[in-house]
Amino acid sequence: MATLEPKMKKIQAIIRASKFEDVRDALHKIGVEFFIFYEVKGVTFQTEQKGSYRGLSIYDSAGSIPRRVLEVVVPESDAKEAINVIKKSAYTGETGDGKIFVSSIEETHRISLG
Amino acid sequence: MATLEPKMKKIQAIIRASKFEDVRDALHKIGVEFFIFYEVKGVTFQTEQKGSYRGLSIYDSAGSIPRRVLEVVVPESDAKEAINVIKKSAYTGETGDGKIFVSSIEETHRISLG
Amino acid sequence: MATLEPKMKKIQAIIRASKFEDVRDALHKIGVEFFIFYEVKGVTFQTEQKGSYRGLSIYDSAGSIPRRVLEVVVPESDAKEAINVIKKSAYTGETGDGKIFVSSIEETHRISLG
Amino acid sequence: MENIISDSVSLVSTDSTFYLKSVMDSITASKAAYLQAKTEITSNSTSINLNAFKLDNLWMMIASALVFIMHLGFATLESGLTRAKNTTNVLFKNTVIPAIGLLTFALCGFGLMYPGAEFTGAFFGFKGFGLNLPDGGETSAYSPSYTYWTDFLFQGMFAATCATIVSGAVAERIKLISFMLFSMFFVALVYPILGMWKWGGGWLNVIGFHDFAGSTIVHSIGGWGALAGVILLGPRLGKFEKGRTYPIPGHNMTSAVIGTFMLWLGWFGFNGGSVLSADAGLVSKVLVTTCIAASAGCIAATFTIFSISRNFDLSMTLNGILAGLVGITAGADVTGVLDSLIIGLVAGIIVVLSVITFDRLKLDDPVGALSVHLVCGIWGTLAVGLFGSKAGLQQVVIQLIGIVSIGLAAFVAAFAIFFIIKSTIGIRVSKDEEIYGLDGGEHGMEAYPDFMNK
Amino acid sequence: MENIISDSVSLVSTDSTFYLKSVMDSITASKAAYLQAKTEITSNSTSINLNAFKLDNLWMMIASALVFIMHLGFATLESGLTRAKNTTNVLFKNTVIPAIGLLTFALCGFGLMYPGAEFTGAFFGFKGFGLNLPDGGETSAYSPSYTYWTDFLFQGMFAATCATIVSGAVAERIKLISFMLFSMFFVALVYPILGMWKWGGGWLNVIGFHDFAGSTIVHSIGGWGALAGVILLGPRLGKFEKGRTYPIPGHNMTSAVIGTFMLWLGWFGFNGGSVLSADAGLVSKVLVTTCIAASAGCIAATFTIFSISRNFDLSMTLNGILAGLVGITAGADVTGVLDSLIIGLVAGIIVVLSVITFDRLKLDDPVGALSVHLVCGIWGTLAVGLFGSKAGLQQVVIQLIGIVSIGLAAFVAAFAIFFIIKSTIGIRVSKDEEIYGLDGGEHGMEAYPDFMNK
Amino acid sequence: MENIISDSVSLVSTDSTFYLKSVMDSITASKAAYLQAKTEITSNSTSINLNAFKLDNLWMMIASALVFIMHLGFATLESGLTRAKNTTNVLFKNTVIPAIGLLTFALCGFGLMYPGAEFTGAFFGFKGFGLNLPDGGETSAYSPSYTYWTDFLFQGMFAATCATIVSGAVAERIKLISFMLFSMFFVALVYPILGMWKWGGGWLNVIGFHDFAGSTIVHSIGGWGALAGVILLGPRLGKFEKGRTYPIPGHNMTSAVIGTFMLWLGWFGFNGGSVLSADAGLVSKVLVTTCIAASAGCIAATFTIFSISRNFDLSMTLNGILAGLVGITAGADVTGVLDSLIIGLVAGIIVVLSVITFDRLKLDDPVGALSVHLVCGIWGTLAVGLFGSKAGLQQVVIQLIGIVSIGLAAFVAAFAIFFIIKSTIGIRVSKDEEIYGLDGGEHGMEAYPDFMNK
Ligand SMILES: Nc1ncnc2c1ncn2[C@@H]1O[C@H](COP(=O)(O)OP(=O)(O)O)[C@@H](O)[C@H]1O
Ligand SMILES: Nc1ncnc2c1ncn2[C@@H]1O[C@H](COP(=O)(O)OP(=O)(O)O)[C@@H](O)[C@H]1O
Ligand SMILES: Nc1ncnc2c1ncn2[C@@H]1O[C@H](COP(=O)(O)OP(=O)(O)O)[C@@H](O)[C@H]1O
Repeated sequence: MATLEPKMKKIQAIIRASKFEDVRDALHKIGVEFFIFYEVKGVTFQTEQKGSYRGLSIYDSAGSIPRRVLEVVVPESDAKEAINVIKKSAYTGETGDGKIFVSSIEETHRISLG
Repeated sequence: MATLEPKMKKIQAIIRASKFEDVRDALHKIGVEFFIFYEVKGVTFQTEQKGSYRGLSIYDSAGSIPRRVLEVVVPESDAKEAINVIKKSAYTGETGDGKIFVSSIEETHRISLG
Repeated sequence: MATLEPKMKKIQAIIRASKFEDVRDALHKIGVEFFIFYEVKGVTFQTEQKGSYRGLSIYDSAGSIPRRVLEVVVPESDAKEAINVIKKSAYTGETGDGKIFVSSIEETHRISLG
Repeated sequence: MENIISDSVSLVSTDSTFYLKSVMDSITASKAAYLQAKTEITSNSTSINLNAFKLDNLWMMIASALVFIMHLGFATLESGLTRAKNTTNVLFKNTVIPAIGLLTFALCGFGLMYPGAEFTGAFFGFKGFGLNLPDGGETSAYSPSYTYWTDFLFQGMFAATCATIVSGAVAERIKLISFMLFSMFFVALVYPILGMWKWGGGWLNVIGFHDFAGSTIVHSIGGWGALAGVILLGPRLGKFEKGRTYPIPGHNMTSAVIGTFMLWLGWFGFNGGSVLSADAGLVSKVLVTTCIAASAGCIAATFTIFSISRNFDLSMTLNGILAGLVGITAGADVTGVLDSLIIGLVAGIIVVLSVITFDRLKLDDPVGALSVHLVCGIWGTLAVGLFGSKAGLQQVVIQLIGIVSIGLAAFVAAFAIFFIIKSTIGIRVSKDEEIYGLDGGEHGMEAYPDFMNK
Repeated sequence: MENIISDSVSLVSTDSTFYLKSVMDSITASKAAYLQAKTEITSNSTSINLNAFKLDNLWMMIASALVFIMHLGFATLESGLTRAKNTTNVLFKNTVIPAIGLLTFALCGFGLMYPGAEFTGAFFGFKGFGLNLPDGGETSAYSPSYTYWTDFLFQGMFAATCATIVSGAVAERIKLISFMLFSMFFVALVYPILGMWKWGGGWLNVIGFHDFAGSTIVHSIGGWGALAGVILLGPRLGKFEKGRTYPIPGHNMTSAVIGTFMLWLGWFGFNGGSVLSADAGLVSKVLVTTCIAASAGCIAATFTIFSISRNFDLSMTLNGILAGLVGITAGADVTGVLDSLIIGLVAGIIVVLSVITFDRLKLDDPVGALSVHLVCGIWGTLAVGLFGSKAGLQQVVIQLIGIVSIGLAAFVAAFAIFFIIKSTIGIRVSKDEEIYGLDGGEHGMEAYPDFMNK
Repeated sequence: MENIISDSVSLVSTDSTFYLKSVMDSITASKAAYLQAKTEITSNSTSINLNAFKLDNLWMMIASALVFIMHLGFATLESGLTRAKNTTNVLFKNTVIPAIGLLTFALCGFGLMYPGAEFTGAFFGFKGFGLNLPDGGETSAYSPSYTYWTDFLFQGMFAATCATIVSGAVAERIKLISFMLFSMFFVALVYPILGMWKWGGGWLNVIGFHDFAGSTIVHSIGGWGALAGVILLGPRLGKFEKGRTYPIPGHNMTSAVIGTFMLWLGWFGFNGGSVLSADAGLVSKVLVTTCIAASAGCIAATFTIFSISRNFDLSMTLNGILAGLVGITAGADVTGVLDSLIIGLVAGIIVVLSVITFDRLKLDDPVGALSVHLVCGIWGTLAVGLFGSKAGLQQVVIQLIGIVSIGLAAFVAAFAIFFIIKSTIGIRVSKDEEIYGLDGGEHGMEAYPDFMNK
């Protein structure tokens, strides 16, 4: 029944999979204990040809790029630091580095506490 | 460090994969440049038999249908249009077309801006 | 165009896949008709070795555990019950049972209503 | 016996009467010895012939096993080049075809294809239903190089191959039961009746048509059947849309490669076994021309598609190998190494251009079966008139007669069967079933239920 | 030599004395010629016998290779019909089994199974440990059709097959080390001791029990072992729950099809090699009955399951092929084509009903090994008494004696081994390991680490 | 003829003159009979020799087919042990290599490797370009056991194998076109020139170097080529980082197992065929030592890696099988069963330690090709001096000479070719291409487009 008291923020970061380990380690350093991640596709609308099959160009699936999404829920007070840390560790400077979205979480429950 | 000024909305649309390309193109037309998508299962509780294996009916996994989730974050002012466009392009009229959920995003950051 | 009137809450529950069917059935019992789920990895920072390949320890993917995420959007009035039901049915008491996050949904649309 | 001789010889210095008897004994003994030697020589001869027969028959049985494994090749190649949602369906078809093929070939195909010498030069003959071991059918009396059983097995494996060729071209949209019906008739009637024209001693054989292991008889017949199916079925959803042609990539290149290698391996038996004996020189030469043509087809297709799409398209490389193999099949016995190299190279180029052309013609063939089996089958048959020991204008004409007559007959027959099926029970699955995959619709199961699909 | 004769003959018109000498010379020469011819004839005979020996031995070596590849068949079939999270584990078991099998068969199995003529009619015999080339072991003195080495290799491959049958039925929940221990004892002791009853010249052989290639000796023994394991292990989590039975689909139909074709191919050697020579008539007949039964099993199973579930269930079709193969294995040499057709059809029907029945009995067999190997093994053994040249009531009784005695002994022995293992180190993995997959628990690795699982 | 003799004998009781004639007739008849018998004996002899020739040749052709299928083994093993994003690329390389290998071996390799008797003991010889059937090339005049064609095919399949070994070690980062160029030169020049030293009758053969089927000639040459490539390419991104070594798991264990079994099967032909005849005793003994060593390698590697990592690592078990096979390849003909057991066990231990050592040395070999082919190739070659009928200090020295000389020459040559390619067109793909996979970069396609990747 443990609704945690402090206000919580959900940070959803869409990053390059190749930067994942850096981000993970950076988050760990500032004390984040757990987060989840999953794979998504980002859609872009540049239809450059990315391949061919049996003489026919593959355009469509070329328009999507693989990205990894990290979701971490942190107390409001820690959000800024977490965001900064993600931004720094996921950074390459080239277009395609990704985005971070922050939203409010109203309640959090830890199932194992019953 | 770019916390974008305008209020942002996250639109999460659960749609048929077969309608994906229509939705994508419709969003593109109204100026959406990027969004992410991933695969989920929708659970239904109609246990109609959807297959069999070695003489045993497959009910359970039949109770889940594959759906694609689109997540796009847009300025509040554009949200209505985006929602309408998704609804129209994902529409078949039959049950199972999916849902759209809208929530607030408090901050967004573009990682490549550092 | 059906923006549903009652305030809606999104419940995002990160649970063990092995508890999925219990949670699903429990939700069904209290009247939840649909929800979506997808697979994610939860990152932990205990780098206990979880495997090896050709004599080299696999730490990294060992640091991630597979979890299933359920997302269900319910009217505010039903949220408490749904949360309780999930907590109970996903419970094993051991660490790793997962978390539940609740956030606000501002609008929901049913695509098939046009 | 030797003692008798030496005894008689030791007595030679005695008197003439005795000597007379001694000579007589010698001659008698000699006669007996001779008779025994003769018996031994004859028995040796028999044993030698038996060894030769067993040896040839052994090779033919092994060749049958090799041709058999081609069905695994087709199954994995065709499913590899189609989508994951249809994998169970494609595999299923290729699994039941050898069963249907062997059973119908036993029922009537064998009797139709090899009706016997009295039908020499004919268009049609029939020896009867079922398998009935003739007198001496297990000895060289039946044939110098194989038993009746081996004969059936080898030819039955060939028959099934022919139907399998169709399955790839019509994949991902044909109704399962319709396909099974088609295959049954195709392999029970069309293949053996047309095959008889050449291999059963029919009219094409008499006019000198040369088709060593079946560029026309097996591959083109299968290819014409495939063409009929492709025309009557129409393309897969999403292949030709809004005036553009979209690629539909195969779901599993590992499968496709396994399939191609199994087919190449099988071709050791397909061509090597078509010598119909274990003749050292001919079989080994055939294997060399076969492998050289396959290699040449591989390289030619690889660089042809590269020059077109700037990509090393593995699916085309695999098709190139098969193109070379199909190309050399008609003339593997009469062409030299250089000939086979050229035949393979040309086949490898043709197959790529043909795949692209069929796409232009809006004929949708998911695995390239038309290009590999039909087009390269024709090329290979023609090549017999252009290269090797049979080359010559007259042979070209004869080869063309064979290509056209078999082609016409096979296409018309296949079209008719497909058309009747289409008009009655239908041949195409519903749009929904096609979108969600035939695995769900026809089989109620997934091929890879544990993996997430895109 | 010819010169001597012709010389002597040309001198015939001279005087008698001279003539006498001339005749004597002729006879002497004749004798020498004869002796030389005799030597040549004998040397020819020897060469002929050597050729025959080499030929038979060649076939037996190839048959060994074919039986060997059945292990790949089992590996891919069994892993294809189980879940992705256990794939490494299933593959691993099927990979080490041929190794364990060959090594233990060399250590003691061969000596137990073929103890020699002095144990004719016995229940047990032992020739000794290890492989010891007997005098003349590389010649036809050892056996008219194969060398000592070939004998070991062929029989060793069979032995390993028997253990492999168990692995599928106990998959997805058995502890790896326990399974390896079981396999070792099963293949080192149980299989060869029981196998000796028939193939080692033991008591079952003496009473006239007929089991050509091992419907009982290989498949049923394996099947009984599997049954013991299934009973002692209990079902997989999630199979039988809340009074219902849930399907647990296999993760990879491509794998399963590859496996089935490899097994069918291997059966060319399994049955064909069991003729123990390259006899043209018998081997080719055996291959035909084998393939007809497989085809019939395929078709029968396909339509049996369709009539039950309205789906063309590929996994059942594959089981049907194997059912037909197992069914014909006991009598492939003594049954005709029509017999083999019926045996295969019945096997194909039985296997489907049996799978459903085992599910009803709450005996959880992920791959259908009990139905294919045990039930159809029994059917095939019985069929020898019903069809073909040995059919008759007396034979039925003898076959039943064999089925029951071998069955009892194999089941009790396997049960005992499993029971001892269960009571000591345990046989089942932890619940957690089972849920997350044995690949992680036993091997610390995934079979498909790059793919997303559902 | 018999009549003539019996006639003459029946006339014996008449007068002497007549008798004389009668004896003369008898002798004449006898002579004629003898001549005819002689003809028959000779014709029998010829037939016997022909049978023996056909039989040996048949085995060599089948062995060629078995060696051929090893290329499928390499394709699936290597792609199974690498990542899904590079699967098309790995498969592609292994598909074109047999084609490149056969064509270049036909062009010049065969002429370089078997230049003829006049180059006995030499370092280099050349018979000429292309395939030119010599007089009697299809008969036993060419060789007692195989035709010219079979000879080419068998040796050509071996040649291609050698290049394939390199492909696994350099996988996941080498530029495709660079690899194809390297392979061409390696198989066209390096392998045949060095192979000639032993198998072409060159200097190593003359000094008594023993390498039955190519532990050194095929596997080590391939391994040295791989080593040169690995050094010049550097490790894959992410393998050695921040002072640690990271595992990069192979994407498909099913593939890897299929590959290993195909290789083991192929080894029946690789070693069995290297007897160069169907000699019953020797071939079957070779097959037994081969299979025992493979089994021993399997078990040894399994428990060695288990003792290190506490996991039953399937990839190591598979490498162990291959280690045993490579290890026994040099001495399969001269070692006994126990020797082969030890050789296999040692190979299985070595291969695991070697994989770990190469990782320590920061030499990145994705599939363990260096450990299997190079290290165990050396071990096997050396083992000829330690076990079996050739064991002895002198032989050890000779074996070492062979290992070092071939090793040096192969490494230097491969290094030079790779170096020239690196300095001109480059050998490594871009960092981006490596991260996103060579399938996209080199082939513009995915191997598994329907599945979600992690
Ligand atoms: N408004 C958005 N809503 C949802 N996802 C987005 C949005 N904008 C970008 N993304 C996703 O974030 C990922 C990286 O964004 P991108 O814009 O390419 O990076 P950059 O800002 O460096 O150009 C892409 O996969 C894209 O799909
Ligand atoms: N309340 C909800 N929370 C989360 N997901 C939902 C909810 N309602 C529906 N969905 C998901 O949206 C998808 C389509 O919804 P559905 O209700 O079937 O469409 P329709 O409104 O046309 O009947 C399904 O996959 C379902 O799981
Ligand atoms: N703050 C968080 N933000 C996002 N995901 C989290 C957070 N805390 C835990 N999780 C995820 O929830 C799952 C279960 O949480 P865990 O903390 O292990 O359970 P328990 O509370 O029983 O210890 C894990 O997969 C973890 O990654």
